[in-house]
Amino acid sequence: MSQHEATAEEQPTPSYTKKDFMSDQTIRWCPGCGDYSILSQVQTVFAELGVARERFAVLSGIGCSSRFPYYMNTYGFHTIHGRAPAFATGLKLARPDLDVWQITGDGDALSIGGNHFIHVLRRNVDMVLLLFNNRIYGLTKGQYSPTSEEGKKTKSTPMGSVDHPFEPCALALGAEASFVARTVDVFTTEQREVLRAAHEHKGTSFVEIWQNCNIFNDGAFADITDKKARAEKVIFVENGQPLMFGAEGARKGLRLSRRLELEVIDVTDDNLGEVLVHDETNPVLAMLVSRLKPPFPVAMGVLFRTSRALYEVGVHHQLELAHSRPGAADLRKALLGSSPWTVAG
Amino acid sequence: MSQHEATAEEQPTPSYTKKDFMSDQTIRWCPGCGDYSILSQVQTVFAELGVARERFAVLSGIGCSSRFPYYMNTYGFHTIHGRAPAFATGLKLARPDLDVWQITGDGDALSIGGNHFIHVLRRNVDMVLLLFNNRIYGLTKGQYSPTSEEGKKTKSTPMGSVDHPFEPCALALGAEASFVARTVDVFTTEQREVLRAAHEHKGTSFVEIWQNCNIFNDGAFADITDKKARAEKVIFVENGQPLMFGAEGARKGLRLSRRLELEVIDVTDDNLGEVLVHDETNPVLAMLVSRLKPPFPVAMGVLFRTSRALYEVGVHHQLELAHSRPGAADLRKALLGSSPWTVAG
Amino acid sequence: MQRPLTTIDDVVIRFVGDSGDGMQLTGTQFTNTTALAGNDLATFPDFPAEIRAPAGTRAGVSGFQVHFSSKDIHTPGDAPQVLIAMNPAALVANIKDLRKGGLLIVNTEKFVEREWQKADLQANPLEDGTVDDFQVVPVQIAKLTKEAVKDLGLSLKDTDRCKNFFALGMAYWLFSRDTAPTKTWIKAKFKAPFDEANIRALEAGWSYAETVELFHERFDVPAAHLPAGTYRNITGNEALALGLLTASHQTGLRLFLGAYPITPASDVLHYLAKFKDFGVITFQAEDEIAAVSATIGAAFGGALGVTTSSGPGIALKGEALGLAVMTELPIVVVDVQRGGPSTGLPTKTEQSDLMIAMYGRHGEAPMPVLAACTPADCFVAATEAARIATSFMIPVMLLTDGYIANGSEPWRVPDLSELSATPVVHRTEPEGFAPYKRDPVTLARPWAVPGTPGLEHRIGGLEKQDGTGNVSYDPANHEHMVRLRADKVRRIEDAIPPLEVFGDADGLLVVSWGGTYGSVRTAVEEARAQGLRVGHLHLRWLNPFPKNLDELLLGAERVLVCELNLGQLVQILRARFLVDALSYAQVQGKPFKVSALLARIQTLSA
Amino acid sequence: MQRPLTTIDDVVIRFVGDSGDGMQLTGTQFTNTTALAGNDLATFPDFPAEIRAPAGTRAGVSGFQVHFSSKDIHTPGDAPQVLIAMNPAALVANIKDLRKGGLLIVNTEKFVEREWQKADLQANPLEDGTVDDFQVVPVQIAKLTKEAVKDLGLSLKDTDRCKNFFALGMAYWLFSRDTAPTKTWIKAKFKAPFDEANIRALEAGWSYAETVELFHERFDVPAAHLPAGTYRNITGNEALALGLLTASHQTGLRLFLGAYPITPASDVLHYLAKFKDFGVITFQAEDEIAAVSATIGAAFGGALGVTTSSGPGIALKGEALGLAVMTELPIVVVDVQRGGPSTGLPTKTEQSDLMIAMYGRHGEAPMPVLAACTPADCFVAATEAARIATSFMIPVMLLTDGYIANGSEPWRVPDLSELSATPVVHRTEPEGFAPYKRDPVTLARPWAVPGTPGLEHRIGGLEKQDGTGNVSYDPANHEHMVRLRADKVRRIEDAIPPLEVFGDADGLLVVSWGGTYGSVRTAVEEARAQGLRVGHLHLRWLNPFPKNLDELLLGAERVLVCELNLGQLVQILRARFLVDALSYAQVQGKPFKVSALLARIQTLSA
Ligand SMILES: Cc1ncc(C[n+]2csc(CCOP(=O)(O)OP(=O)(O)O)c2C)c(N)n1
Ligand SMILES: Cc1ncc(C[n+]2csc(CCOP(=O)(O)OP(=O)(O)O)c2C)c(N)n1
Ligand code: SF4
Ligand code: SF4
Ligand SMILES: [Mg+2]
Ligand SMILES: [Mg+2]
Repeated sequence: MSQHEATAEEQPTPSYTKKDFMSDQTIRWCPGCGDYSILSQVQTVFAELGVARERFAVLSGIGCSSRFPYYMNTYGFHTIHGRAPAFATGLKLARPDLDVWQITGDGDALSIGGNHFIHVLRRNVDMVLLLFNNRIYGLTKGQYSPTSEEGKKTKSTPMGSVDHPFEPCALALGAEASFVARTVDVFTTEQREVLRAAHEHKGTSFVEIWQNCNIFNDGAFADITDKKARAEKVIFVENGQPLMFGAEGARKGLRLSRRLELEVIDVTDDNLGEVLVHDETNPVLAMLVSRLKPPFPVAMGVLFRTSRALYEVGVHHQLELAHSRPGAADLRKALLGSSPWTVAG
Repeated sequence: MSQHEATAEEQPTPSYTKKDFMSDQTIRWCPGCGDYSILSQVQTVFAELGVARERFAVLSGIGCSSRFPYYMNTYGFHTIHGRAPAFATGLKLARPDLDVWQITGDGDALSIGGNHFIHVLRRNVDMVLLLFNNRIYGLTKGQYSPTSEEGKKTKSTPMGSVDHPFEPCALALGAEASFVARTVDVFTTEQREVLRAAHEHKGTSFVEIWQNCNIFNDGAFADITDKKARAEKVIFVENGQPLMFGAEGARKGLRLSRRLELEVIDVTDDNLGEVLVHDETNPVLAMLVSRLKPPFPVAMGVLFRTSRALYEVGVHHQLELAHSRPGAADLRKALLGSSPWTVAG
Repeated sequence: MQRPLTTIDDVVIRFVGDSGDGMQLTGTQFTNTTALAGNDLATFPDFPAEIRAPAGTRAGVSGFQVHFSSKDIHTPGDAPQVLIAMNPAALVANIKDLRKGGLLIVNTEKFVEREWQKADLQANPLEDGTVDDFQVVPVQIAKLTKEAVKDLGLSLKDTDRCKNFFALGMAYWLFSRDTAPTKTWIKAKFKAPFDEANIRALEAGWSYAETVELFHERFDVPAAHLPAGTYRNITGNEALALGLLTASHQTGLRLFLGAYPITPASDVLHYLAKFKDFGVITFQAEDEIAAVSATIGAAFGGALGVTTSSGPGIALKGEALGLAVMTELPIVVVDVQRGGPSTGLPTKTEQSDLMIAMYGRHGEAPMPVLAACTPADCFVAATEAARIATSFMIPVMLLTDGYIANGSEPWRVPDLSELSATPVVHRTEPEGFAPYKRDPVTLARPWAVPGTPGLEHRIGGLEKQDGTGNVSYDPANHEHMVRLRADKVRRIEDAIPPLEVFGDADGLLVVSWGGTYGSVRTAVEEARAQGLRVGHLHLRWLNPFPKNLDELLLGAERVLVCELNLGQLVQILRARFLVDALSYAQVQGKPFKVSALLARIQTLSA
Repeated sequence: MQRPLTTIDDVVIRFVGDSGDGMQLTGTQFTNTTALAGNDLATFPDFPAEIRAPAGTRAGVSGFQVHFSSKDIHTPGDAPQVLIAMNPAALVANIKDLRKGGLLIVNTEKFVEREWQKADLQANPLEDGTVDDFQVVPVQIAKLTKEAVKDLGLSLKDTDRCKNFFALGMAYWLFSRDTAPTKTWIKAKFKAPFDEANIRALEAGWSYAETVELFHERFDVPAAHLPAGTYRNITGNEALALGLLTASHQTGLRLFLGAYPITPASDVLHYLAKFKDFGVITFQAEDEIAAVSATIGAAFGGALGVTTSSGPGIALKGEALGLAVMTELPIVVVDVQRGGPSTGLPTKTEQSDLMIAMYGRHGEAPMPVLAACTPADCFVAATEAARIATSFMIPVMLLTDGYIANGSEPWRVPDLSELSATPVVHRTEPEGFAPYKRDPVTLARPWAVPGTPGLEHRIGGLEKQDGTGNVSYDPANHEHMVRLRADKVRRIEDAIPPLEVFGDADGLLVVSWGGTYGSVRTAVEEARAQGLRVGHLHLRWLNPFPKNLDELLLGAERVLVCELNLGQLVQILRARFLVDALSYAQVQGKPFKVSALLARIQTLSA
């Protein structure tokens, strides 16, 4: 216990470059896969965080995305399908001094791993959870996933899927998440900002990253990644700022209707006051923006952030409290129990 | 396949009494357990539904609550811990003619069974899912559950739990539920109404029932079941009606603040118009009322209801479509595949 | 009136009543007092699956048996000499076990028509011949208790709740036990006026037995000759928890328990949750898969990871255990076995998980397996499991069962100085480090934990290249690794003691494993007392087997393997050693009777 | 110029290249054409775990081997006579398998420094002695293909994609195969101008081989003497899907598949998803536990429930399978085995799940287990599994493996009239109904499904009273039920055929199970051709064993059990029959080589 935790604060952190976080393993993703961009952003951001390299632990489940830890020159654990949040919880409980990141896919997190996903969020273990959502099972070669749109034709759904998909951010909000953000593989600057915010947040920081699988679901996000269309189709939310979007010259904003639904208005100087101002601490607003779909713009950025107790801190607080009581941690006493007796020799 | 489905509409349904739904098995719950009341309401409602007894299939997981099927004189299946939604999905897919009900506990549904719970909701299988929430593990003798309040002292949390609980209705809403309701074991009339509404709804009808475990978590809901306090502490939501509560003479209502939060106002004739009107099709409102906690009144009744495609209907529709195509279901052709050849004798 | 005091060696007493009658508490008090009196003892609590089955029914019967003796004993006893029955259901469910001529104390007020009916009886069992073979002592326990506490202002219900102490008082008188420890306990446990009420009921029971001529004699069971030392009474689950705590102390590692509640394993979680002052982390996970996964995660972080469960939960852990095998992380998996398959008989005991412990993982995923043999032995087995796990860097499976988990016996509490330190040091030296570079003797890989500068590396479930730990699809490496993992388990045979046979090694060798140790040992002792050439071989380690098992099995005239399953160990022994071992199998959710084992031994020796 | 046409009996050809080179497609086309030519054949596709490993690396090499013959053959062959290698990585990864003197066709343009380096090579393997022992035929495939399609306006990338058809064209010429079927297929599969481009590449390959003096001879492999009938080429996973579909037809039950994708089982889900017109329901569940649970739910509803998976998924299903055992519902569980433990070698084959199939459930939860032995045999095994499940009311475990699942062979398609109907009728008669009242012969309980008036009843995982099906904690009933469930499995021996030995039953008896059938049979045939006294005993049923297994094992001089694991079946046989069976075990993620088996047989026969 003490051997590691004690060292947490000892040395000043060396300054890193992105390269320090690149491992010697050959990358095995398909050429053109969106995962490359995310890897690059994460490596870049890790170098900036001021955390000693050995403090990072990157965990994952199974899937193309879950190969991620192999490519990071940190401690890494490629676990089993869907269970990484539980591995991460155990690790963080045992070692609160570590900087824990979990990488997962839409199948890994939301199909087989749904239960661990919602539980880590509700417990609010301090870690970052990056979900690479390509709306498909990549590694098993192209079955639909719980985020695939209805009607999707895949190997396992030749006539189209009839499953209604999850909205990952909405599910996270329902599961008590304290930090919910969304970004896109190719929005590199915005992505890095979101990653920094996620790291800064105390609690389980959930980040959904839309990721193109150019082999089995190519172009799933082409609509919004297209540079020209982006301004009309994406709204980058910012705390305290009005919810506005639109290409140059065409300012648009979101307003709350009387039926408590969002509606798009053309913003003029007169009605600017009607435009909703993003409040990242408001769960209702977060739910509303997370569920925006075309013809509305889709929301990107930090959708929700709230401060609440950390699981591992609560656990360790009890340990310390118990330890501080008089007569604590007396093994002999524990072994003897409440009513020992003595037999003379 | 056809042998059973064909008979679904054959005979007129006999008229039943509650007794027809009581099985011959001795009930094994503790005297005073809230489960008795729920059993009684369900038996009463089953007798009214106009469904032939043999069409009912009642499934459950493991827990005190999950003993329920044994006491119902219908088809019943006491499965394994947490997995009942999956059993029910398989049954309903194979036999859409059945009237499927699932009974579960807060541990069964939200701890080990969380994944199946969220998936059945998103798929929207047509069935009723009753969650007996006693905020404790009854059958294993009193550990805290995912709905236990923070700080709860139980056998497994002698210094109090540090887990932040789920709000089951909020989780269900985040998981795309199409029907979300809440009631209490001892609110017998209201409970029966909710049960009827749940049965009537097409889709997975999720009903959270607050249930007293008088052995391991006695009085968890005493605050609101207390007859005198009830009017002040409970708000019975009704579609199209203003969200109002309060003991006689003290009319109170809920209003939406500018920060998009609910606030209580004393209702006068002047400000009646400011009181929110419940709209059960509005997910934002549902989320808001489902999360109400003291000092606010807690919300009971049908919080949310929306109409969306049924999973088993979608599946069977594809089967029929495929079957109706020329040359369909030709086994010989299927066996031969696309390039057979013949060897002469 | 003074009744004669007969000294006897050995008593088995059983308290039975409704789940609501407090029989577990009564039994526990009787046990503790008896332990303080210096007897050797063994207990067997037996309770229904329901929390509270309908009062008065057979399904609701709860019992607690105590065997105490001035000799060294190994089981809670086959058949009680004394049965205290609080209602008709309890009587009929237990009477067949009472020895002919045994003492039967009944709470007469419950032997009325309404009550027999609840027990599915047509007549009063006190009157229909059921109890003819026994010395029946009818006592109006309820009425007498009521009188004892009448001026304390208790409700009827609360008054009724005191009657188990009245029964306990009678039992104390009968066996000349001191009431003081129980009184002290009552005072600490109950608030006024319930403390006073219970004490009065206890004394009333004692006095009643003393005064009224119910019993013709009184008994004294002198203290046993236990080795000197400080003792406590301990259940298997308590011993297991303390063993794990001690292992954490010995290794210097933080103890991490990942568990999901399940009968009969939950108490280990409950006990360990109390040791927060030792830095013990107990994580009540969302399910068993999360429990084992978190445990492996904690082990990756350098903790002593333990996960506890029972049958259905163990089945769920199989996939994750494969990962622990592949990543060679040291964890301890405890299976407190119960009656299966499926939900089965959740509160009953069984030994039917040996095969899943050995083979319940896909692929070639061998794990060391050991089993505890008595309640107190759970302590030793837990420290042993942790020692092997950490010194070989391997996940270890430890089997106990409902019988020893809930049963108790006196335990000589070891001095801290007796607990050898086996400190575990995580690797810190970057020079020459490779994640799968091994110790030449144990084949252990280095335990390099996150946070250590210069040892950054990545592990996972894909096949590993030996040495580097890199992912490898090379066919020859795969064969090498599969055989290496098997070899690592085999090498544990060098770290465990050889087997010893009790009695004759060359006659009928009776083999046992796990919780059946006590009954088998007693049966073999009795057989040997009858002059039969019989030996007892008890296996703690089931994978690997100790080195000398081979010669012991082949040296015996005949081998009989006794198990509470359909014959699992016997199959493994036959396969491994090609020995024509016989199987004595029983699957009834309860321990062997010594008499039944003895009969079988006699037949085979004839 | 006309080259001599040599008639030969037997060819093994292997196409190897980068994952992006279309080798699987090329192999499949060659196979189909060869099948139409009337040869017996067997194929072995072998692909990397990555979707697209970095181009040109060894990790990205994909291969497809076809063995075709005018004789009856059982395996895809140990060593190819012809290897077509599209790049250096593919060449070096495969060259060691090519027979001495074999034909090596290489795509020369890839043999440049940049490409060797990607394959971790220091020199050009065409020049450093690597290929000295072979007949090397260097072809500028890329350039020639480019010329063939140049006026079609294809991009460079698209042009490059046609080059596998050029290679295929050469192979067709070499073995005198008809190009017409592939052209038809190309037309159906590709849109313009890609159809034309591929056809041109194909023809260019053929013409190039015909025109340029690359090859000294051409080969003809005459049609095999297959029994009359209509044939198709079929993989194991296709045959399995069709077998299940046929079982649904035979029993008159709706087919329900609950599955979660996993390599190499996913294709069964993909194939069955296409049979919606037959009313087949395929449910892609959220995980394997939901998949098996939904399957049991569907069986409760009266459907033919099937769940398919591979190792990690099978491990997850254990708990639910215990419930299927307890509730005696008929489902079929298919394990398409892959390399373990943990994530292991997911695209490679292995037979290491026999033990988990037998014992991977807590408690005494026996299940019948059978294994398919060739790709086409998956059809038979699936119908057999369904027949036993529904007639005995029991969950059945069917094992296949990655090797036969992806491999293919010609299959004589049965006439519908050959498929005996075995209709299953659910119980409807309320008179005398009890949920656990049994058929005296099979011990099957009645299948009474919801919706049937008068048969309302409840089932579950707690121990059942025999007959009534009520929950029962009675010890004697538990023992009865545990033994009854074991007995039910045993009685299946009356419903399965006795075993037959191929060859000498009294010499060295070589035992196999599952997908190793072909290699073992071939090795035994070769050994017998060499005059050795050897027999082959192949087991389809692993639980229960056919009745005559006992006498066959004891009648043999020596028993050798060959398995792709560390020796799992051999353990079971030793335990059951106390026979000193030897084990020949290999765990390399690939099938046995016939030559290695033969060597072992020779040693043992010496
Ligand atoms: C227990 C188990 N079941 C199934 C699989 C097969 N499997 C591996 S990854 C995967 C899904 C991958 O999808 P996703 O999580 O979206 O990741 P992606 O490959 O798209 O990044 C599946 C089904 C497995 N490895 N383990
Ligand atoms: C796989 C598995 N794990 C654990 C258990 C033990 N178990 C049975 S019920 C239960 C929880 C019960 O709590 P809840 O669902 O809230 O039901 P309640 O008894 O409160 O009605 C647990 C942990 C089990 N039966 N199976
Ligand atoms: S299959 Fe898709 S997700 Fe996987 S590596 Fe290739 S492009 Fe990326
Ligand atoms: S333990 Fe609680 S929930 Fe269970 S039967 Fe008793 S009162 Fe009801
Ligand atoms: Mg994905
Ligand atoms: Mg509960």
